[in-house]
Amino acid sequence: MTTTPAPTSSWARARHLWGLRWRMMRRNWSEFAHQMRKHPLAIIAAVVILLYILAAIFAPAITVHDPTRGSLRTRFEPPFWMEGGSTEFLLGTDDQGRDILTRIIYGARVSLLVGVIAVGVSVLVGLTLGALAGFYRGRFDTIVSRAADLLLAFPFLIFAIGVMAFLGPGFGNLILALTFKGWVEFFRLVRGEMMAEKTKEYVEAARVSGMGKVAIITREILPNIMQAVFVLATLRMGYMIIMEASLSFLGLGIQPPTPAWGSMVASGRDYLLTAWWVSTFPGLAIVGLVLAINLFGEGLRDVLDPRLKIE
Amino acid sequence: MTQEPLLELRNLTTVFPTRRGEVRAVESVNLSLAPGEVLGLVGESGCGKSTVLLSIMRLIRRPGHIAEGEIRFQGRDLRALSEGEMRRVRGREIAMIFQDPLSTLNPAFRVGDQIRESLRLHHIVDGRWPWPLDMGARRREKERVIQLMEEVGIPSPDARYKAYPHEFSGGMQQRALIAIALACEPRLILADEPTTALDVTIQAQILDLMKRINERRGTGIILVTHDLGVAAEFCHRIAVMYAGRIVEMGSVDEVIESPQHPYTQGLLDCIPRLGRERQPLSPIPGNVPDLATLPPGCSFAPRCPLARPVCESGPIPMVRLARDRRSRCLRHVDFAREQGWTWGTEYEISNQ
Amino acid sequence: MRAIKVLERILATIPIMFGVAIMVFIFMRLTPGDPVDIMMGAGGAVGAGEIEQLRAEFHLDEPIHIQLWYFLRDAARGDLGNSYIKKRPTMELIAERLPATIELALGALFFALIIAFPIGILSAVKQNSWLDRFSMAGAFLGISMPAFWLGIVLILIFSVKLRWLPVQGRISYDVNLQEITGLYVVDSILTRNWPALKDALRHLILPSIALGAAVAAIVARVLRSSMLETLRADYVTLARAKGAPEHRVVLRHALRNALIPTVTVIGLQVGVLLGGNMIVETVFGWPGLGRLVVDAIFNRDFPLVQASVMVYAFTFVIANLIVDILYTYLNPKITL
Amino acid sequence: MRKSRLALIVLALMLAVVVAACAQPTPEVVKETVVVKETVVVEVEKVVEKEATVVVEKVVEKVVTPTPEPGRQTLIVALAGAPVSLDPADHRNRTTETVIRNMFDGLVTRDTRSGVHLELAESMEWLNDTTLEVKLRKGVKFHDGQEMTADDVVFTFERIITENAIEYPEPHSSPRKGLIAPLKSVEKVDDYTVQMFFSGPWPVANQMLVHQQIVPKHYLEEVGTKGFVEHPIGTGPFKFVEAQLDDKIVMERFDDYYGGAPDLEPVGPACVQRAIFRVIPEASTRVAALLAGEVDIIQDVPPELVETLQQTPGIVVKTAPGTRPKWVELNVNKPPFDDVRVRQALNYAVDKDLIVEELYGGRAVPLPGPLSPFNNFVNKNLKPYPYDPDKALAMLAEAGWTDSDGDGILDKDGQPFSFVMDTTAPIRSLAEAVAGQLRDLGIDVSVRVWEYSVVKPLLLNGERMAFARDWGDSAFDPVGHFEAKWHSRVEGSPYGRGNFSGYSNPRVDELIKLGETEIDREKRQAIYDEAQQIVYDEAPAIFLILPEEAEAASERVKNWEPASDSRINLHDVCLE
Repeated sequence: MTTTPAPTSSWARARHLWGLRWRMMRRNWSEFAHQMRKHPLAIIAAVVILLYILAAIFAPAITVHDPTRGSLRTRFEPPFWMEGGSTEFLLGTDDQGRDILTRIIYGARVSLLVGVIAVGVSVLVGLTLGALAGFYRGRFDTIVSRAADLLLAFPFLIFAIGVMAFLGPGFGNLILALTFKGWVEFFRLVRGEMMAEKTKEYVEAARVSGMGKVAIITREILPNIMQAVFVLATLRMGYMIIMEASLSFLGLGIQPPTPAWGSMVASGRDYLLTAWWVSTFPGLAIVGLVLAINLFGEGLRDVLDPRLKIE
Repeated sequence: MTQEPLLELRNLTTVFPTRRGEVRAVESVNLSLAPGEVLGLVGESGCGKSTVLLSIMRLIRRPGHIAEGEIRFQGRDLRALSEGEMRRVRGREIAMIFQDPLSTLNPAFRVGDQIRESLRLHHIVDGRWPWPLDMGARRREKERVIQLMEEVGIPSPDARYKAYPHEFSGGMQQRALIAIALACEPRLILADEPTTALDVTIQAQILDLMKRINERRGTGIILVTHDLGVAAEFCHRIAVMYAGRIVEMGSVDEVIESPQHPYTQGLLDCIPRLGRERQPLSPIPGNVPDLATLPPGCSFAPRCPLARPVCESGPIPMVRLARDRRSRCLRHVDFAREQGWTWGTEYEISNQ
Repeated sequence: MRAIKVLERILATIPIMFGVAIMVFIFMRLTPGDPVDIMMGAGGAVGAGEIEQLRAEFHLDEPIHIQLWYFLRDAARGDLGNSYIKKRPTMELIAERLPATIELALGALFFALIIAFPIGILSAVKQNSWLDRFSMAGAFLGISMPAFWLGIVLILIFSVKLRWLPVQGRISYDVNLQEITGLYVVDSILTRNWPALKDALRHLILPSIALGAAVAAIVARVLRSSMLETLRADYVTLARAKGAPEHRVVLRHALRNALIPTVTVIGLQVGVLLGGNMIVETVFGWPGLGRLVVDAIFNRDFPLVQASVMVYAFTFVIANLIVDILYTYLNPKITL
Repeated sequence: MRKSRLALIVLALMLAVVVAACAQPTPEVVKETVVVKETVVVEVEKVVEKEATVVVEKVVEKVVTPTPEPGRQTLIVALAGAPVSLDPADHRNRTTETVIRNMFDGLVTRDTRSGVHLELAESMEWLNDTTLEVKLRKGVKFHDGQEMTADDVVFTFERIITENAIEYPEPHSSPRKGLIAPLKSVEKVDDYTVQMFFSGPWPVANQMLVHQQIVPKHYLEEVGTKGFVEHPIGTGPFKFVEAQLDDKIVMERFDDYYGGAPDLEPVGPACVQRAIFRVIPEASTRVAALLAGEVDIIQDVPPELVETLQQTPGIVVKTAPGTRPKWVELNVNKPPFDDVRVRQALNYAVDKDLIVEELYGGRAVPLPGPLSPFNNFVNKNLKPYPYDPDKALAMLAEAGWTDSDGDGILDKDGQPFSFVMDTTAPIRSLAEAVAGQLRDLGIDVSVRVWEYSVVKPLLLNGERMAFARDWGDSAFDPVGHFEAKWHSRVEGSPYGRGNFSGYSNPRVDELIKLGETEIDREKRQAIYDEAQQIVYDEAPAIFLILPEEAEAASERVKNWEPASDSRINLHDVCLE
């Protein structure tokens, strides 16, 4: 990149650099697609994830039942393959006679939404702070890093539970509780990368070409870090979903009647002896999704992050 | 040859199956080493020198394996030994010295203990008592270790005994490795580029340390190196390897003074030597061929100044030009044919 | 020399703990709802005079920074206030529950390591064998499974269906055991109360698995990858060349070095163990700290939550400290 | 590596030493006592017991635990909740009372239904409308051997009615004050006679006195409340051994027990040697523990499991008419519930029979109104609100609630009809069922589960909309119940202490006051009939159902009856 003759005006230079990276990115993409083919499991996982997403979006079209309404008359219907079960309720019904499959499908909305938003916000915060801290260092860096260290002194779930306890249940609070500590990983990753990249030639080049600091960060460095961030984000997603489920399981997450996998499992606990299916299937849904996400993440990492910055 | 050779390789062949087909890293190598002899195995990196050594130790990592050939050590075929028996040979009778001392010493253990381990493994200092009652044996072992460290020239061994590898300098590390090799007073030492990682002055020290060992104990040594110079000043005989094959073999003086094989010639041209100052150094054009896709004929042909189309045609036999002087070049084959020499082994033409 | 480094490291944790304390305090005070109301809710009808008294009792009538000062001062003394609901010193309550939690955590850790080490080592030695693939798939599953669900499934299978293991609790309701350390397994051994030991172990199995599974998975993966590295290292070849038998090569030369990264990861997993125990203790009705906290949260029993969260954080910090120290002994190159 | 190995060996050695140190296993001793217990007759039995206990003590000082005693000696009861205290004066909680009443006796006690019988009192007689003279049984011993006298009784009641009489952990008044509000003072006449002075006539004195247990003056004065709750002492059939309130309470038979209420057979010391209460909040776990034979009796069998248990061999399920009527209180001071039509509509909208059938497997009855149908003063003319969704819709429409925008949710001038129904974990299922039925009607209801202690203050402050729970009337009398739920709230008094709907009706208040002091049964009935009628019509709550108290035990448990007030009296219970 630095071998290419430097155009005269600084902006020409900048545009030139852009062009270069754009080409690079396009190449990367085709290369990426090619690489990905070497990880069939990751592909399958991606498909599974897609299925979950579609199910969540088109839930009403998929199922005839209402996730929040059921008749006490159809209480504890077993899954269809057991005697007494009917194909009307494929996976049986819960203590309120609600169709479990339906609730699982709608529950996907909560889990996916929480997962995506929580991770999204975490990335946003972590990226910004990390980039600034890593680039400018100084007092700002020290302060934020200290804060991060402090947060790391709490086990994640305990922290989240604590926050939920204080804020009370609810979707927004859930996101807050999860991101409150979630951003730290991204902060540390970005900060570290930032300090590493900062010294590379192309940054020097951009600097001599008279680019502003912000421009350098956003246009020059970040694009080179994004891959790692993206991988980490995917890997964290599964974790976040499990955390949300755990909180809901403890009754600190989404409140009834809104179907959330965690609380569904919890509500089934009282009926383990009589109706095992109530808490079994929602849990299965969690495992399926998280497994898929993790598999996909692993695949991504092998392809995008060969240096294995992320462990 | 009066006495029975210490080590004898009979068309040893080691292969590594890979995605791109079978790589024959060592191709029907014939070698013999007399007791107390120092043989230099010379060639560019990647020509299979180290593989020969690992094959002798039977330490080729799966899925690589020794395809055929014999490894006769003091009369018995090592390939026939069980893993257990082989273990008793390793370190005890044949020891090995590796190229990069730092990565070869275990970073987690004290140097002294690492030397001592060889002693323990082969019950050199015999302490029949079970742990923790074997105090006596351990004390004697430790004494022996310190003695060894002195012998290889590690200063203040008592202090260094407790040190960790990363606290040693490169030279010291290599000396420690040698101490490990010497621990059980083996009959044969396989040295894989022992000096490459070291700077010149240390190189010299290490080399004559090994020389002394060789002289004092009559330990046979196979020295693998890519540096003809090193080989020249240190070895009795030299075998030049190229692409898994031995292309020339003979006593140091003969090989250095009158190299027969063009490859050897080429190697010699790369190093500055006294009396030839006026000649410019000429590197060998091209580079080592991919072992997976070797040409049918002489594998050096593509780079050979004297190459003729025929060279590519078919396998080249080894020609025994004189007693203990061999070369693998079509030119010599023709010469031998003219002389009406007879075929020795399948691959060898000679005049008895 | 090393001792000094260790000491430094220990001292370094003090500011963190301090920060933790302040953080917890701030959270507590941000919380909506008047503690006294809640206490009254628990207590029942009271005179108005009492409320004032309580405000004073909890310094609720003083400005925030004064409250912080009181809080830190008392915390330093190990006094984290009285539980609103249970009307007893929080530290007492926590002390009662801590052994149970520790026992569970240790049980889980034990399980995790018992599983992870053989698997990690074997699947590295026999890379790409069916065993390797199988156990790595298992590890993946372990990572993707929420502890609470695993726990419930285990209960369904082993307790409800097969009736092999108890559904919940630390020890059967009809076994009585002389408590000494509070760790039932230890106590029953100390008192040679074999039936109790058997019973305590039976109770410990399922929760340990539920809590340890994820840890086992992660540790196994890390151990495997680092074993793969060390097994390729030159010093392993040297060990072989020395004539060391294979088991020695693997278990001493390779493993010893593979342990270094693994231990770090295990240290990080302590967090998972601590966090997870809230869930698992709830699922298995394990009378430990985790359950205490959860109850306290629903009771808005602030002093108790506050104290417990701090205890958790401290435990976590200390655990990591221990790991760091252990690490330096494992890896001669590092001195903290 | 070697270091660690060494350490390990050392550790092992140490362990071995320790183990060796505390040798002396005890099983055979215990076996002995078993044999004896089986063969010997009562008189001798006591002696043997003493031996047994001695053995135990020896064992303890040797730091060796006795191997688990055979079940026949130990009775284990699984409670649904944890007691909050072991101080009879410092709680307002049924489970707590259940535990306490096995260690403490009151002046009077109640059988498994609603009959009141003399316990510590030999006789009780009204000298006039407001003075009750109690003659105490002689020779009743506290667990420490001291005899119970008038001083203890006086002390007990003064401790309850005096402000801030309880000093630990911080000074406060007894929460049980409200249960005996009219009591003005207590005076000792002689060692075995006390007189209680009430503010006015108090017809329910007997029923209410059941809920007050006598504590030892000398002991409390000696150790204080702290010491007392750590090791309580009473006159009850069992004496305290050890306790961790949220886990277990261990009690041992009190051999010098005077025998309990003479007209409740059997009289004499308790039958079992040891009684243990275990706290198992999760219903399914309680049942599992019973099935596994870990416990002998379990409280609160969840309705959906009663069937299963009844079919299980070796398990006995018994039920008693409940005393915990359940309803959803509606905040009458906030729209939309400030409109009586809406409140009535909701009553029509809930299908109680369906709930009884499906949720409680028929083991419940619909509430005819604010009082349990088993209450001694229930209004016989009241019938439960019938299930009539159409009528409900009509009434709602009348009140202005219609689904004008056709989104399936009723609305009134733009506002959708939606609210949060608060409840507590034990009846989440019921609350969700009700919510579900209201949703079918077009009301957007979501359920939020709270811890009672947290939500209670919010409710009393009228900050919430609706609350589903129950309120016990274990006295089978409106008093202790009616004034708590339907009397306007009077801060710091028992009146309206549980009035979560903010309901206030002067006439009802007046009637409640009248009822408390009316002695003539007929008049009293009339008073309460009117009061119930009013509350019924104004419907400050959705009156739901009254479930039976279902308890289960293993067959080995003999002479056990679940009590309506859900108290478990272990005095009579035997194991075989």
